[in-house]
Amino acid sequence: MITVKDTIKKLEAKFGSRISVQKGANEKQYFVLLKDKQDNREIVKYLFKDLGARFNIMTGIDGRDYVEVLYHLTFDIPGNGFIITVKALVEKPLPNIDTVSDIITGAKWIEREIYELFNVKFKGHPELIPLLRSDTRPADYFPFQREVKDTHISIREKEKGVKEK
Amino acid sequence: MAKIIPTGPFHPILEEPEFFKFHVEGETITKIDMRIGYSHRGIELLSEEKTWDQVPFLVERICGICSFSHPYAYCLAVEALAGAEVPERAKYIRAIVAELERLHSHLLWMGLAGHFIGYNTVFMWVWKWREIVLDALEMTTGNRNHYANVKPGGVRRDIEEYMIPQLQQWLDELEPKLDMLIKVVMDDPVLHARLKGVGVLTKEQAIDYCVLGPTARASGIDIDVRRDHPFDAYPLLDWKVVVLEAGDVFSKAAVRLLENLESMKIVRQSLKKMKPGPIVNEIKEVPEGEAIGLYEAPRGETFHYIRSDGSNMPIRHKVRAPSYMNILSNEVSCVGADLSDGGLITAAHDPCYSCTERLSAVRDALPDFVLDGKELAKLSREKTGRISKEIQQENSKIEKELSK
Amino acid sequence: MSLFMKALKKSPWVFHVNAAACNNCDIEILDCLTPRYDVERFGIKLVGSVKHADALLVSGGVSANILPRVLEIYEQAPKPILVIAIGSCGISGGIFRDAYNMVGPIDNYLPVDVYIPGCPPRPEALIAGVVKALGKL
Amino acid sequence: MENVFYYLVFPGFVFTGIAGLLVTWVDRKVTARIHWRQGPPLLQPFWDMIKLLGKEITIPETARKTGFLLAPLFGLAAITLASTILWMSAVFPQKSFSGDLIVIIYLLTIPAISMIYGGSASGNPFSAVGAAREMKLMLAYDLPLLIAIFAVIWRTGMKLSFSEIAAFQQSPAGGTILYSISGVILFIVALMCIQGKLAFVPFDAPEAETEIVEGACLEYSGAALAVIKLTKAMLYFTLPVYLVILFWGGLNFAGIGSGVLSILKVVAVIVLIILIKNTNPRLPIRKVMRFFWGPITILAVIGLILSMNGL
Repeated sequence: MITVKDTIKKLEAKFGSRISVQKGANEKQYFVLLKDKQDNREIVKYLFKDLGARFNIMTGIDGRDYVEVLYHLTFDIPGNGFIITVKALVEKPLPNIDTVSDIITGAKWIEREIYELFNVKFKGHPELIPLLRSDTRPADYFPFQREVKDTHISIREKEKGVKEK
Repeated sequence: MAKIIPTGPFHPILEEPEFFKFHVEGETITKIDMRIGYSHRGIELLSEEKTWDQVPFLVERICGICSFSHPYAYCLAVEALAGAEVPERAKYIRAIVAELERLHSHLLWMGLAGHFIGYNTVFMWVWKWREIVLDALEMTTGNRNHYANVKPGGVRRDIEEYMIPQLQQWLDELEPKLDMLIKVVMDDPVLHARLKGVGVLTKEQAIDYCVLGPTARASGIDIDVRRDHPFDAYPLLDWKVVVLEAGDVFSKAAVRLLENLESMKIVRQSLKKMKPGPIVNEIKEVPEGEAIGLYEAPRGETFHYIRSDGSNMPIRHKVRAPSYMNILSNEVSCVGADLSDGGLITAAHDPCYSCTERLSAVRDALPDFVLDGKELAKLSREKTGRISKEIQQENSKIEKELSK
Repeated sequence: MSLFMKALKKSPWVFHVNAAACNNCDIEILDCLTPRYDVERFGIKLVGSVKHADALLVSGGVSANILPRVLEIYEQAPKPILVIAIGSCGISGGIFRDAYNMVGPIDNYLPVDVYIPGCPPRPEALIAGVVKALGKL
Repeated sequence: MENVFYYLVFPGFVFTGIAGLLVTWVDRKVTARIHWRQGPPLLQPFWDMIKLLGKEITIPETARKTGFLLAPLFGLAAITLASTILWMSAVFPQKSFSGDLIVIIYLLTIPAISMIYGGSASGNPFSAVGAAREMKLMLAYDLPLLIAIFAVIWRTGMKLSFSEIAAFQQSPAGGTILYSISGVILFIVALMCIQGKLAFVPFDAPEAETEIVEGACLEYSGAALAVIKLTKAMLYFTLPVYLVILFWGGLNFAGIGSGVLSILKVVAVIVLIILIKNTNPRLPIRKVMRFFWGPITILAVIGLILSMNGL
């Protein structure tokens, strides 16, 4: 019976200083911040393959000068399942990070979506092409990026540009 | 054949824009490319301009068939972040409306699947019974779907005393029909021959593709958010999770059929256990931080991630519908099947965009020919026709031997 | 011509276009077919080709990449054709109004005869809407 | 002048049209009833026709205009002629000429040919597929149908006119074709071919409404579509009569009793067609051809051989 406590202990034992663990909203949600984004493959592989977590999804959040990439992994234990989220910070000018789609095939589509909306390049992804591909959007328009999102009005202008085309 | 560009001709099967390309050698499918995103509306950006209380209205309109699951998962996330405790009665009301919606969604899929295999009468009958569930939902929440019933901290509308006997009477009316439906599907030789062993998703593949809900439970993975990550009323009720091993289209249908009975059980128990009391305790303010909400939608686990900076609006809201993971599993379950089953397998896990509007089969030598979603439906109906003839012949042979 | 108009009122053939809707209006249109509402009683029939249609049921606030196709459909339809906007998305773009790739409700582009409110509109409302549209002829 | 009346009013256009539309109404009502639905009102097919006549006819620019518009008219003319000759032989036996059976066989294939020509003339890829399938279907059911008809001619002593065939079957010496083993086999073969000729459900690949979107008549609208639907309705009425005359002792309206009996026979054949229509799924065009050339043709040959040596 895997519980939250000993999973966290195992993580700290294996990665020690390279990660810092924070408790999330309640007992069942923990966030693991990666000091260096290169370790993302190793920790995701350890959680998914060795500890038997189920890969839930990845989330992209656009910060001022970095893009946060979150890997959500769930442990389905009847009665007290819990979620571990691994956070990797990808610096902005040219956001790129290693792909995990060869470890978890299910991650193929979400990595393509994050690439399309946040312009984060996943090195080693088999076919990194935009997933939603609405054909009227110009290639360099990333709606979820902070510069675009900050001023809501700017979205309408950019959108008008798209409509006239 | 020339390229066919249908742009939304109506089809009794719910048509949403989704595009599959099967690479075919002769009749067997070797590879599949999928393209989604035709009805991408950029919901996550919209929810960053809404306050905590307005987001459920937006999030429930992501999809018409699971319009209670998304707001429910969102509210669980907000309640986790705010540390709010939901009153007892609200928990039971949420369970009732959630399970009624599961019934309504599974019956909808049953009808469409019946049409897809060629039994039009099944389509009409099952949708006729589904109206009973919609009446129940309309009485308790005011609308047939898009119930706007759940809010962070509780429920918007109470279930009055006079409603309960009427609800129980409707459920008793529906129960024999569900049993009949299960009997029809479970021992109809044509369906067995037609659906058994088709589009198999083995347990390892299911784990690797992280499929969810009935699609996973049909391949032997025993996961169910209501039991694994207990919330609200589910730990207080007794019901069991239906798990089958075969992973083919037949067990995907069977899992849904048996789940209907479990949902009926949950609704009945909740109606009995409900005690009068408050139905909401308002959440004054949401502290800074991030939280995750999970709920078991009819098609699998919905995932909501919210991050707030203490203001009255979320600064990031990530939504992942269950079909996002299930549709990807087509890559594996379709390979090796023959073309007339292609449409059936893609529709088997009841994707939220449950349609194969346009499907083109690419033959290496011949120019690719485009099969409309309807043509696919026809192919699968013919196969049913053929199989039912073979079975009739076998039966007649057996009768001849018996009569000798 | 009044006989033709009377005939048009008696047998309106309907064609459905899903312009990036949330598939709930499509479910309600399907519900009209089922035994409880059964639109065939009024002669309303759902046809598969726009050439046979008398009324276009457009559901959903139009998204950027489906707009050209909806306009092409409208040109192909034999006149007189009615355009019926379904649901609050059809009327005003609904809750997805200012999403970044929605280009506004259908009446920016097509002359709409009847708006059927509701999210989703009830099957009875759909039938009443089609009947009211016929009255406008 | 009198013939004009016969062709245009009594057994011809008006009579068959109305009867055809009524038969389609019965068909839609019965299917609806099976689905627990109420089904359309009685005058529905008539309102559909009138409405379609008023609608605008759109011609796609990829279509060959004249062919596209004239094709349905050929079909309508052929079916009117066929039904008039058929009914004339029943109502006024002395009017029917020897060899009218051959004329009818040709006339009844023209509606299918007009659909094929119209479909391919419209230039729409869907209709091209529909037209191709209609052609394959025609090839499929023609062979067994001809064998069955030849068997009937053989049984009645090489007579080539409807009235003589009917007279032979009604006379005590002959006895109706159906009441013999070979007769039953031939009747089943002919019924399947009729189902194919009408392109109804088991064999409705060419015009499958949920398949290739209405098949060949996709691009038609307005009056042209009305003509097509009317031709289909008239076929739906004429073919059962054709079957009854050939296999079931013909129609004689001499007395009231026999008149009612023959009407009932026609209704029985229609009910049979509706039943077949509602109880099995669709077959793809390849399977349809294999089905017709395989079992149905063999059955027809067996029926022929049996009827040859007098069974």
